[in-house]
Amino acid sequence: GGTTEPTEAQTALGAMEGSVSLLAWPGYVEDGTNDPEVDWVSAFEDETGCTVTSKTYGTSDEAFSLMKTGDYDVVAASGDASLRLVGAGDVAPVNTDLIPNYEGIFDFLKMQSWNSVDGVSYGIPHGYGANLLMYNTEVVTPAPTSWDVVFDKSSAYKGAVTAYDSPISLADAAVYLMTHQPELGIENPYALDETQLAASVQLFKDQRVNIGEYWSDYLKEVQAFETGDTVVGTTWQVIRNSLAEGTPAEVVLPEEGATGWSDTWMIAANAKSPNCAYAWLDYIASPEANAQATEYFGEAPSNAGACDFTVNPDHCEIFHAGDADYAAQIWYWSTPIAECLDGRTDVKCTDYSDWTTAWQEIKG
Amino acid sequence: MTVDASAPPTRRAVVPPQRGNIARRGSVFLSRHPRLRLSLLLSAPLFWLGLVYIAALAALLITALWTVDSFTGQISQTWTLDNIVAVLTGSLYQTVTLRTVGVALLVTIIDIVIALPIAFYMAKVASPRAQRILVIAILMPLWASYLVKAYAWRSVLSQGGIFEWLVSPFGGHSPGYGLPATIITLSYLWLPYVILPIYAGLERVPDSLLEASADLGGGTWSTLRLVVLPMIWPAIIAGSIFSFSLSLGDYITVNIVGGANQMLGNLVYTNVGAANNLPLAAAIAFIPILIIFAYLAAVRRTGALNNL
Amino acid sequence: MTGAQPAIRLTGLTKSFGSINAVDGVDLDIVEGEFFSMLGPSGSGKTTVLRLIAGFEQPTSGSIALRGQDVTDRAPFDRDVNTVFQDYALFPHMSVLDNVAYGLRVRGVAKRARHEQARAALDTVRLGGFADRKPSQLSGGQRQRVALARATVVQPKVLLLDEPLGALDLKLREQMQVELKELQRSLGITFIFVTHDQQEALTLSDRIAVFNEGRIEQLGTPAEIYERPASPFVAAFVGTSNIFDDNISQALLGRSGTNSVRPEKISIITENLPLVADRAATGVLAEVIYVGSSTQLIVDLDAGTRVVVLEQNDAHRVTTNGRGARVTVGWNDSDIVALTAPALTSRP
Amino acid sequence: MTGAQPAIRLTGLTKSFGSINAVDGVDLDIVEGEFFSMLGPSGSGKTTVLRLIAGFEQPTSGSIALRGQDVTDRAPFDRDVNTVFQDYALFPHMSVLDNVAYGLRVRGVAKRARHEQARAALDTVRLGGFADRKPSQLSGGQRQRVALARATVVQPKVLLLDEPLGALDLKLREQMQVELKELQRSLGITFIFVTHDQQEALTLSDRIAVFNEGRIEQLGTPAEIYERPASPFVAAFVGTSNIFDDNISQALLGRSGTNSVRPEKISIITENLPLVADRAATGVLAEVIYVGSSTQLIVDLDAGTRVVVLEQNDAHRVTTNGRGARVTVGWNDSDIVALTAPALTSRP
Amino acid sequence: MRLSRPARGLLAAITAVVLALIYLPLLVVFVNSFSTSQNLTWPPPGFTLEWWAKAFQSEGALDAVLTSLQVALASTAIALVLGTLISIGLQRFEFFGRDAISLLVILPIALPGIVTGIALNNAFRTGLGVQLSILTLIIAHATFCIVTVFNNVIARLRRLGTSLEDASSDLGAGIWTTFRLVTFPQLRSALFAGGLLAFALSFDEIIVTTFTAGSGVKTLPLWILDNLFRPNQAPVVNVIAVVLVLVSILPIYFAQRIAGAEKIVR
Ligand SMILES: Nc1ncnc2c1ncn2[C@@H]1O[C@H](COP(=O)(O)OP(=O)(O)OP(=O)(O)O)[C@@H](O)[C@H]1O
Ligand SMILES: Nc1ncnc2c1ncn2[C@@H]1O[C@H](COP(=O)(O)OP(=O)(O)OP(=O)(O)O)[C@@H](O)[C@H]1O
Ligand SMILES: [Mg+2]
Ligand SMILES: [Mg+2]
Repeated sequence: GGTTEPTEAQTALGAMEGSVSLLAWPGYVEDGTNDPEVDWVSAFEDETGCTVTSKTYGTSDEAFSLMKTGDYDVVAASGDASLRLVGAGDVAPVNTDLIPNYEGIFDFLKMQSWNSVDGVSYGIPHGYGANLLMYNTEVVTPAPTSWDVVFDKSSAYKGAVTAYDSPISLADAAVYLMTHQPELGIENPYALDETQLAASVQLFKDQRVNIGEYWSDYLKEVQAFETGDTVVGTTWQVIRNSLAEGTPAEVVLPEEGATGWSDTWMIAANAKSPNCAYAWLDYIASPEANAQATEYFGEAPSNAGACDFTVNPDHCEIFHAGDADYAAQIWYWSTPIAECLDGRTDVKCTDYSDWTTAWQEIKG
Repeated sequence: MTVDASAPPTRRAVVPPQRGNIARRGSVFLSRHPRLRLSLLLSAPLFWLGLVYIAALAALLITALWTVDSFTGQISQTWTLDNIVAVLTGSLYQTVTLRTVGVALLVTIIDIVIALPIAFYMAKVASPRAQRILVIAILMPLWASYLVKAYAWRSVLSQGGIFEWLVSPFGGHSPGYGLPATIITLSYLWLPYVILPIYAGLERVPDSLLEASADLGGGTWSTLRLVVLPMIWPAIIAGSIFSFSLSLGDYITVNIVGGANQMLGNLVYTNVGAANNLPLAAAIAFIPILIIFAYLAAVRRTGALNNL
Repeated sequence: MTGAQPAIRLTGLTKSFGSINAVDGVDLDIVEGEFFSMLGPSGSGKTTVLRLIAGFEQPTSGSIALRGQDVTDRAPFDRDVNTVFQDYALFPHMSVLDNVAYGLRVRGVAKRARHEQARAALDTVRLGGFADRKPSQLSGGQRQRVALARATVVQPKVLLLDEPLGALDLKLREQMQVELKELQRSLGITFIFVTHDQQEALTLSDRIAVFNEGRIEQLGTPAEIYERPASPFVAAFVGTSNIFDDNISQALLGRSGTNSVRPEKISIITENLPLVADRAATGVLAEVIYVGSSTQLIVDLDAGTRVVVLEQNDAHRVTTNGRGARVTVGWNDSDIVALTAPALTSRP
Repeated sequence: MTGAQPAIRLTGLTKSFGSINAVDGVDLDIVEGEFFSMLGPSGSGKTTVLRLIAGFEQPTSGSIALRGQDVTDRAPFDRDVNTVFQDYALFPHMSVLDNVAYGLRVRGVAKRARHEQARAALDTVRLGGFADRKPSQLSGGQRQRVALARATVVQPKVLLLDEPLGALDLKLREQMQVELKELQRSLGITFIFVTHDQQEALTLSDRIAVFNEGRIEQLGTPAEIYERPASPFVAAFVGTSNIFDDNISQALLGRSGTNSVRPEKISIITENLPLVADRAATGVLAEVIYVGSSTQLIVDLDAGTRVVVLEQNDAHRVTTNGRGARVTVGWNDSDIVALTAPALTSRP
Repeated sequence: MRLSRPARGLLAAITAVVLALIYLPLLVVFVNSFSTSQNLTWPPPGFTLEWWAKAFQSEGALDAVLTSLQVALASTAIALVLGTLISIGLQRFEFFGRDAISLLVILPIALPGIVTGIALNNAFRTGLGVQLSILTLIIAHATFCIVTVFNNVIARLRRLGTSLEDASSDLGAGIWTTFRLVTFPQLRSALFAGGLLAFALSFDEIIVTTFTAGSGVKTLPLWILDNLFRPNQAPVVNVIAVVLVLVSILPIYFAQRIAGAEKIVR
């Protein structure tokens, strides 16, 4: 743990400590041990002399509780964890001046609500993507353009609908409700008052009877789409790309828009190796490393220069990297907190623990 | 005994007297103080189990009486019964508890029903050689990782998977992902843990009792019902402790093949992992602890606890 | 002991375990109502014969008939014989009463009726007060009687007993022998009794079959077996025997072949008690062993062999001299038993 | 059998298990070099006394001295006695040789030396060729001898034997009795032998202690115990006895109190063999039991009691009439043993 | 028991069918390890040795196997010592509270792993304030492994009785010598069997491991969990599983050999 007092950002770099410990999504920190061809860590180690140990996590929530152990210097956090980490005082502000590669990052990713607080940067954007809608082209016809296939019209695919297994998914419903029930007045899917949340919950409860399974790891969803156990539901671009050739599935960014994530490399408030941590943040933001990591994981890179280094020359295009319009349709994951993110002051918004309880009850 | 005449009645060789080294003096001392011997034996393990385990459990239960700050994730040590009350009254917890206990019971019953004939065949019918091979065959799958096996079942039970392929000629369907799949997979995972104690229990039933029953006119079923079953009951209970408690706490299998369902383990896991609400998780953990204690208390009399 | 059909007829009964012929072509008729014993050393096949009759084993060849009916292929629960096992094989999880009532229970007798019959059976073995105990709470002799009650309550035609007294201590064994004999008389059923204790077999049986290596070596009444053993094996196995080979026989008895004389048929001839004996021999008293009711005297005869003499310590016993004394022993020709036909002296 | 100090002295030895007094105030001196037997029914405390002497149990009260040295508080491995266990307790994972050499090994005797001594010990029990076998590859009698060799190789002053022959079959037991006795003679050490077989005790022992309910009921030589039993218990337990209570004694023997006459001391008086007897009684022959070397006759006397008569089937035996015949039995006054002091007739 | 031929046949058939069912998923795993599909889909679209090649080059897998071996060996060793001590204490002595202790031993396996996991996690981190590491993991595993050793050893001790130990001390051996030369050799196969089961439990344990392993500690199940979520790794996991099953034949076979040999001796 740490204190809730904001710590000061570092102003200058010191000597490398010789090691750094990272916490990240699977596929963000690859050192060749799993596949000798996939390795961007060794280069960093050679360059800086910082030995990397890493641990992966499966959900943002796991990342949040792991950071509480104080074992990690650096974390790659999605928006639904980052603010909580800041709030809990587990991470420190990041002085972007100490990170030369910060310059190359797409502007629309900088100083956003999920990576900064009160104008203070808490990290470096890594990669981003949208939570898309995937459907089986043979079963789901005509090709959907709206989220209604998984909500109001989901009964047509009873038992073959899927959704991402996390409380943050409630934002998907909120995005849908922004269009379909404007009277609720949802401005930001992460700032829901009790009525708004109740409406989202109801949407999911109605959907629950048609759900085949929820997914939390992408292997599960890949399998389910390949076998046909699941025909429609939320997904990531990378899942679509992993499907076996010939699998009749397509993804779409529905007209209502979508939620998404933009991950941020953050530094622990009481990091044991802050200098190696800064070195890592700079390294992973470099066009080469950023390209390797985001391509391997399957998301858009954050560094504009990365598109020149991807193995697949079309990678940036496939993942809509740098497409500001596309990015504008995405509501990046943010942690819901009691103080409404949309600026309302007349009501109290529901916070993440409310969402968690609601999600458990939806699953039942 | 024709004693060797060449051996003189004065003894053959000199047997040295007992040696008086430290080990020996220790032995002498200890042999006079059985209580000390007992405390030497038990202090290390009791220290371990008491300090590591019981203290940890107690601490966990105390945690259930605290709360957590939802935004910072800090536990604040103010005493409250909120979590306990929430768990006791929340309909979510009741539903999930019922579902979990139901799954665990079904898994246990299925495993016992499957294990009985196999264990019987192994212990009482198969030749010693076949017996040995069968034990190996039962033990080997234990070494394929739990996760790998669970994913394998996911594949088997998927649409167009092997299961469907096997049963469709008979008009059957794969149950798909859901509680039935969970029950099948859990039964599969814990089956060896149930077969082994029952097999050991059957081995301890002397053949002469089975013969005595047949001799008195008991047919196969009478013998099984009246003699074999009551005698291996403790072994069955022992096996059931494995399948029941392992199922009760599982959250991974249900995630993989359970479709949209969740069990008690998921609630605990979500609350500790996702919601970072250890006090609530601890309160939920009370449920399986109570169930297991009740179960252990119920079966203690059968002597099953000596048969695990 | 009438009836055209024997209670049990074994015909060419053979049982092999791998290369071992545990039972080797046994032909045997057991008469209805008799107390029949099988006597023999360990491993001679007695238990196997019993298990074949009970149906726990299938014969390799040969057949088994109960009262004229071939039962060779029937399951144990389909045969009208019951067994008292050497280790009793009482069901440990049932009370004594339930153990005894078991045979009735599996025959579908109602609870009340079967408990009544079981209690009656327990009374006959004098265990009326032990109905509610578990077998583990009984002593060896009591267990033995429960096993008897359990086997007899279903009124079998034939009762098989495999060394039922083997695990009991001597005193108890003697007492149970009497009880067994009385039970058999009162029930009037056929007992087939396996033992390796010749004393027990002699005491209890109407007829005895002496087994050796899977075959019947001799079949007869106790007196026939004891007094007229048909082979050196029987003579040595049943009781103590002085066995004389051809040479010694010729010298001592004036007969050829192997012959034997029982120790109790030999007497020490003293001046005080000049018993009439057909033959006499002199020797040195090597050992005097006090056995309570009698004394065993071991005499090294001058003829170069050692004989055992048994003298009862009865009212008229005259104390014999101690070890080392010269003695004369005597016996009658009628007590000499020829164990083999005289060897043919084919040498010139 | 000399020496001022007894090999073993038990003083007020008591051992309780919960409320059971397994051993109840036993005082006993065992002389150096004697073959001493403890005889008694199951549960009479024989094994417990042995285990107390060996040190496996601690007495509740009383003391144990070996050659004058108090060893009550010593651990088993600190006492100069060795035990041959009823189940032999051979170490199954060691070869026969290693079993025998074990006692030397734990005393630190070098491998070569201890193997040599162990081989010598095996030779004395005629198992020289079996050194490399595992105990499981031996027969019961062979195991018994290994246990003997193992216990004797460390040259104990006293050897404790707890029913060492109990698990052997009759024929083998008789043979091992002879061997045991010879071993004891040749080693010249004290044997304390536990058995419930009175025949065995009578045959082997220099002295016998008869146990009953944790106490010594009688202590004496075999002949004393058998011929002069001190109590009805001893009379009944050691051999078969005809025991007459006060009433019958007065009528039949003209004595008061409880008295007994051994069956072999009673004879059937026929016209053919009119033996001289001090007293005679008439009765009906109820049962004739053939026991091979002798015949047991059970006679229901007109006086209202039943007596057992043992007649040796010797050369001079005259066949007695069958069951139901009227017979006269006779005995000498000198063969009557008073088991209790005559009851005081305090009634007016 | 002499069963009728049809009854034997039926039993044999049931056994065969269940064995087939037991091996069906393993067959799937085996086949998938040669499948060109990366996602364990059935039927496999094609054959490849790529995953086997990758598996044997995968340092991560090798490290994980080594870590698991380390953890399993260490916790088995601890469990062997503690389990033996408890069983001797409980079997060879009479004292008040024996039942409570035997219940205490069973508890870590009887309570669901997640309870044990969060309890220990909480105790280590907040109670004792130590960082999770391979040591905390070993402690946790040893705790629930004790019971398998305990059960095997106490059953053996019960069957063994005290007569061999009596004989040994009668022949002059002190307490330690008796244990070393007589008791321990008699316990060996029970220790082996209990240890094998403990090893297997620890080697495949994931739930407790999740909560008690330190950040740098990756046991095989954790590695597998990670790699199931990583692109292109799922089939490699299958290869590892197949290899483990095959390798496991050896210890099981030896355990059987020892047990079988002892059965004959007894
Ligand atoms: N199931 C079996 N498998 C192999 N051999 C056997 C089996 N049962 C008996 N035998 C062998 O058959 C022979 C006869 O055994 P059986 O048990 O009938 O002898 P027994 O006369 O009853 O001896 P005991 O007096 O020791 O009980 C022995 O050599 C024995 O080893
Ligand atoms: N460890 C024990 N705990 C409780 N009671 C015991 C124990 N050992 C012996 N006893 C009791 O002490 C009494 C004497 O037992 P002991 O074994 O000495 O008899 P025994 O004369 O050797 O009998 P047996 O001929 O049956 O061996 C019996 O009543 C027995 O039940
Ligand atoms: Mg037999
Ligand atoms: Mg005894």
